[in-house]
Amino acid sequence: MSSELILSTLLSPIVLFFILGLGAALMRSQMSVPESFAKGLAIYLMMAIGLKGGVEMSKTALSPDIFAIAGVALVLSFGMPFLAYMMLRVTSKMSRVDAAATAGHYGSISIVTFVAATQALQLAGIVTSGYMVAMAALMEVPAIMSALVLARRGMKKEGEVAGSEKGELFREVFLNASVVVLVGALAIGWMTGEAGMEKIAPFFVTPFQGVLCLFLLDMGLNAGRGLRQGWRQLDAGALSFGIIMPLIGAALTAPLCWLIGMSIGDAALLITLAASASYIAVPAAMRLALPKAQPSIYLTLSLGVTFPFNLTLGIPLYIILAQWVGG
Amino acid sequence: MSSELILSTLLSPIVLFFILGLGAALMRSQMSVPESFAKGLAIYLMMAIGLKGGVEMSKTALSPDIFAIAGVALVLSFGMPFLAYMMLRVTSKMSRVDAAATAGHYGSISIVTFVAATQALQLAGIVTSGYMVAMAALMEVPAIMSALVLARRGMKKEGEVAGSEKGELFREVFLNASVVVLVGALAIGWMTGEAGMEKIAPFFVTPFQGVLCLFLLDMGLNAGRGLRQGWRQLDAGALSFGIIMPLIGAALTAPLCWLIGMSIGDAALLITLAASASYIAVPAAMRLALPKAQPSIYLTLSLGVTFPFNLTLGIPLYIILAQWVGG
Amino acid sequence: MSSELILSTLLSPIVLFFILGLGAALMRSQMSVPESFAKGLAIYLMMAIGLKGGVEMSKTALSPDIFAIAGVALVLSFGMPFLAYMMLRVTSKMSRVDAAATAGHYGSISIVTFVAATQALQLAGIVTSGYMVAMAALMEVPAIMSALVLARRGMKKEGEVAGSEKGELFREVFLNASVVVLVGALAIGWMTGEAGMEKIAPFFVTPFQGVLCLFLLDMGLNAGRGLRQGWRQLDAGALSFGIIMPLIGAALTAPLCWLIGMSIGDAALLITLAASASYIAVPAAMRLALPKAQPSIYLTLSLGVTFPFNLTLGIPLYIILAQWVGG
Amino acid sequence: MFAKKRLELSIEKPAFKRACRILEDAGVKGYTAFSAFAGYGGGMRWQKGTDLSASQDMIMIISVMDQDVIEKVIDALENLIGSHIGLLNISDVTVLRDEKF
Amino acid sequence: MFAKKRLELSIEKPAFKRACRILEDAGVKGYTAFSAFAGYGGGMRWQKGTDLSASQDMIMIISVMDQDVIEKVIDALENLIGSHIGLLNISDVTVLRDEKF
Amino acid sequence: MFAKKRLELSIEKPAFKRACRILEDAGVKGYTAFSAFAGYGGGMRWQKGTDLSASQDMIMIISVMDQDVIEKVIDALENLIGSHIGLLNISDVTVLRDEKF
Ligand SMILES: Nc1ncnc2c1ncn2[C@@H]1O[C@H](COP(=O)(O)O)[C@@H](O)[C@H]1O
Ligand SMILES: Nc1ncnc2c1ncn2[C@@H]1O[C@H](COP(=O)(O)O)[C@@H](O)[C@H]1O
Ligand SMILES: Nc1ncnc2c1ncn2[C@@H]1O[C@H](COP(=O)(O)O)[C@@H](O)[C@H]1O
Ligand code: NA
Ligand code: NA
Ligand code: NA
Repeated sequence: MSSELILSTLLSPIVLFFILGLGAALMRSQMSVPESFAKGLAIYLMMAIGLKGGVEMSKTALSPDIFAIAGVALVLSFGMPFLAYMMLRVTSKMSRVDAAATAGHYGSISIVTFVAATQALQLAGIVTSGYMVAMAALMEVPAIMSALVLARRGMKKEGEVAGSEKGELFREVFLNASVVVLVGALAIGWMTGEAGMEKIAPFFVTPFQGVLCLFLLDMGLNAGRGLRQGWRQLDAGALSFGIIMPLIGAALTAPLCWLIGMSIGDAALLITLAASASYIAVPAAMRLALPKAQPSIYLTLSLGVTFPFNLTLGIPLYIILAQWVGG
Repeated sequence: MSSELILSTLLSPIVLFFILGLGAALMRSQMSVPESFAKGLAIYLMMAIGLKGGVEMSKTALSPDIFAIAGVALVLSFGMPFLAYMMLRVTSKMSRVDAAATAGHYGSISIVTFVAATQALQLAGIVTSGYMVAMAALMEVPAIMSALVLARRGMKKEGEVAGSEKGELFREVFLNASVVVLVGALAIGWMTGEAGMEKIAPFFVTPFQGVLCLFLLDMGLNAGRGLRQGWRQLDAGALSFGIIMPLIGAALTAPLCWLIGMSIGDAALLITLAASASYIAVPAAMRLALPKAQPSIYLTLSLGVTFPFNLTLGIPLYIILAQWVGG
Repeated sequence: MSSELILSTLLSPIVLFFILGLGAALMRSQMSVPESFAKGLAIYLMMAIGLKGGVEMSKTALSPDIFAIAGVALVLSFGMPFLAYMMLRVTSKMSRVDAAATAGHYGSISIVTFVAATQALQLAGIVTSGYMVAMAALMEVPAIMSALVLARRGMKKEGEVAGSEKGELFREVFLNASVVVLVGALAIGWMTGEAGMEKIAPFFVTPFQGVLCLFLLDMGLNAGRGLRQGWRQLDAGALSFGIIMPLIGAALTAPLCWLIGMSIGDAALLITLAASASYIAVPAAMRLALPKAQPSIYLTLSLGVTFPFNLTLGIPLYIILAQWVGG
Repeated sequence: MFAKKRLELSIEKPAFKRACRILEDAGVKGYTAFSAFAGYGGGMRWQKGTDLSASQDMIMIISVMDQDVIEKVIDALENLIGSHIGLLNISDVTVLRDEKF
Repeated sequence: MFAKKRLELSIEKPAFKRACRILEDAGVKGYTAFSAFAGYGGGMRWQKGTDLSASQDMIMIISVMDQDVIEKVIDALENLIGSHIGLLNISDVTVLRDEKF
Repeated sequence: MFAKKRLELSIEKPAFKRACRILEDAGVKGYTAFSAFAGYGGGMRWQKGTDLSASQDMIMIISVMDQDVIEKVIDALENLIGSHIGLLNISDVTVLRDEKF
């Protein structure tokens, strides 16, 4: 059953298109999906995820469980960066600020990985809850704060960078596109419910998986290019971190899921969130807050190593793990 | 019933996404929908509207009514700028050329407002005619001419701007994207009829409302940014004009609808067209024809003030008005 | 029956939108579909075509026929440039290198013309095989090699252009976007089969024809602009080549189809492929390999003359031809 | 190496074609145009994409030419940027191939 | 014709707004910004669109100003490009309308 | 402030990578590339997006470097723009940080 799960994930069209893009980039094809088109698709995907989650939340009353899960999600996002930082400082030669910035990425999440997990679960006939989208949104930001704490710990306070303004980091972190669209669409889905959704489902629900194929083709190209350009920057310790850290995140999360009695589907999603690493929201925030950290390091790791790992092997593993701990 | 109508309009997903965008921009979020993606969606929307109108026109023979409505539409587009100009000169400190350019925007129309009204009517179960799309196309251009008359009245004729060419204004005005696509799609819809439409309906009809949500998120961002950047340019007189002028346009149009015996749905659409203001075709023409007029004034008013007003409160009001005068 | 076929092709929405774009560009309208949006749609179309072909191939075992067809396709792509080169040298004043580069375009193919032919056949109720997509992919590249042979024949070998790199031409030719996406999607469609397709059909199958309308509007704009800017570069011999060469290609292919006993639908597609000319993959390769050839010549011919001809009159002719030779 | 003048003209998009005609009519051999994505002037910021009519977008045209051509071009350009939003600057450059400019 | 200074500042996109504030605070009358699509520095190539966070994109700001303004602006910019990825160069240009710069 | 040379190379997109290799091989420390959206040359206008193969697009590469590097780079570039559509100009600029160029 588990090898079947791995195979069906690996042979799903979205993963195959990702692999196509990855391969093309590694073979140095010049092909590309135009940036603005891909960014438009990304906004579509976040709207669709948010709406779907919101509509499902509107169908059932909020249970106390949800707060327990939210608590675990927050703890994970805040806490994992500290663990990741220690690992990086021990196993690689990364500087303090690079390690802190990288650690922040692993506390936060990748929404595409989350979506891919949802699809794999659906394929396997395992149900999930709409409010897990809210957990995803909840886990985006806290890790950024932990990264700042880590980077500034024990340093003498530097002067402000010229031209910086009060509130700019706050806006970058809390009002970035993925937070605004995800939380906004969640709220709109919740407010309008099934009735409002009906009319827009032909755009946001039915073609969703197909759009995902196109988007993942682009993600494959990006991941492949990131890897080709950046892997020289990374030593063996850093590279292996990109695969070990998700596994550690998963291993930490699984018992917590069991503790608070999560369903298999929701546990799989929370484990996936913990195991995934950000490559959009956190890098942008890090450039503002920790400009001395090198983007080529943390981007290569999260987009070039961790994302492909999770998408192909990680997700089926996390589902299997969830089948052990979930009820 | 009328408060229900207002509420159902305000709580429709398209309006909620607009408000999300507006709020994000006003809170200075950096998020954006890529320009070229939004422009692609705009072309899609105009094709879809034109096709739908054309197909519906192909189903019934053209009645003499249609010419009466076209006559009213032309009179409104030509005439309203004169009224708007007088209002602006009296109530605000705008210069002659700024007032003329702004007035031109209010004689012309906003196709997105038109579409939003169509959706609201559909929600309320009120039927509309396909040829109203032709009326929208018809009202785009005449107001531009009125604006030129107003701006040049009583001025000594200036020399030509260097590099200008005969016919460039004509092309800008009559061959701009919205005229070409709207009129072209209308004609194609009319020619191919129901049969031709069938095959392309899964792209142009079913997902239409969903696309509109995404587009209005972007419109909200634009309107919010326009308002944030431009409101300082406007005095109280100008700002209130942005809300009063649509109401005057509606008040003028309603009795005309009654006079020529329009149906409720068609009257609501014509009133909406009269009340709406252009923010794409007319600004572009004004930069060519009246370069001394300040774009920050007319764009802030039409996109930042009038469009949000119409989308949220205006449309339900115009429908209620149409219920009084329509038959 | 044949005049019916011509009429139904000419009056299909995709051709009408092409004509709309063509007309707008010839009348010097400034309207445009944003480049990155159109490029995104092009990737979508190639994915959709590839997937569809792949799924259909997965349904039936590969027959020996397929290899015969592939053989003919390769011979055509390799051979036609030699014929085209001779024609150009005799009937026009083109230089040797310009003639060679242009000839290469006519040995290769236009995937949009191929798709339009598929649609016309579907409309006429004629079935086609999924593996014809593979033939399209197969015919893209060989003609490029023939063009190089032609251009370099009898010339003393020039030195390398500074900065050129081993393998760059190979990558440009074999890993360009259309080869990667078409072949990749074909393989994915083949692997995942009907079952995998089901979930993504609402994106890749149902809205396909509608997307094609939007894409062809853009193609019309491009063809019109290409023609307006470039026709002065071309003498009468060159211009007529743009219409005569496709007819010769068709006339050559038809008996070969009969020889190997192709079905009507497949013969029509192979004839169309032979008659069509590249305007994406080949120009890009020519700029690298034969930079002295003038792009304004070959692009104006293939995009401005041959593509519009094929789309409107050519395709119905090729179908009629196929009805004679196909079985 | 040959001494030439480099003209950098920023002009609002709606007047772009007018600027092109002026340059071409004056006999400029070539120019290249870029699309700005944001800017500031007259105390106001603008950003591409916010204005759906694109009428606030700025285009920058770069053209390298001979001293005598620039003299021909400059009066018409002064008229243009007197009416339209725009500004220009001129600098000295050297080029490889005299005949191309 | 008036002699001015042309500042060309390349700055990573996340710090773009900071650069704008510096210029505006120093009293620069205007600037125009362009988005680069590829580049090379520190032995590494980058290309727009590859990095989904756009945090490696570079923006080039061009601003023409008086000598005394550039002196005011330069210290803050030096601080900025000390922290952020960026570089600048200054050249001499002539302009038509003194009051616009 | 240090005196440097600013190279501005316009090159057709298909040859862009070739130009990059030339610059990198000559030891240039960095460059930034921009995508033009329209242009004119040889009596013909072009506009981005019209040509689906993007083979008529022009790219402008800006690179600031030392006098001795520019001398190394210029011959290979002359060969490149002898074969491909392209042109270049060089101007004098001053920079803040000598070591970055
Ligand atoms: N003097 C010039 N100044 C700036 N750009 C030019 C100039 N001449 C040519 N170009 C650019 O180079 C391209 C090719 O020009 P050409 O080599 O003359 O065909 C043109 O389309 C322009 O984008
Ligand atoms: N000194 C300057 N340097 C560079 N660009 C400028 C300058 N002044 C104005 N601009 C550009 O020209 C536009 C219009 O400026 P203005 O004419 O001052 O309203 C601005 O939005 C900028 O994009
Ligand atoms: N000498 C240079 N000339 C032009 N652009 C440069 C130069 N050096 C660096 N850049 C740009 O600045 C970015 C960062 O360079 P660096 O600070 O060297 O990592 C590069 O990716 C280029 O886009
Ligand atoms: Na995580
Ligand atoms: Na109006
Ligand atoms: Na062919």
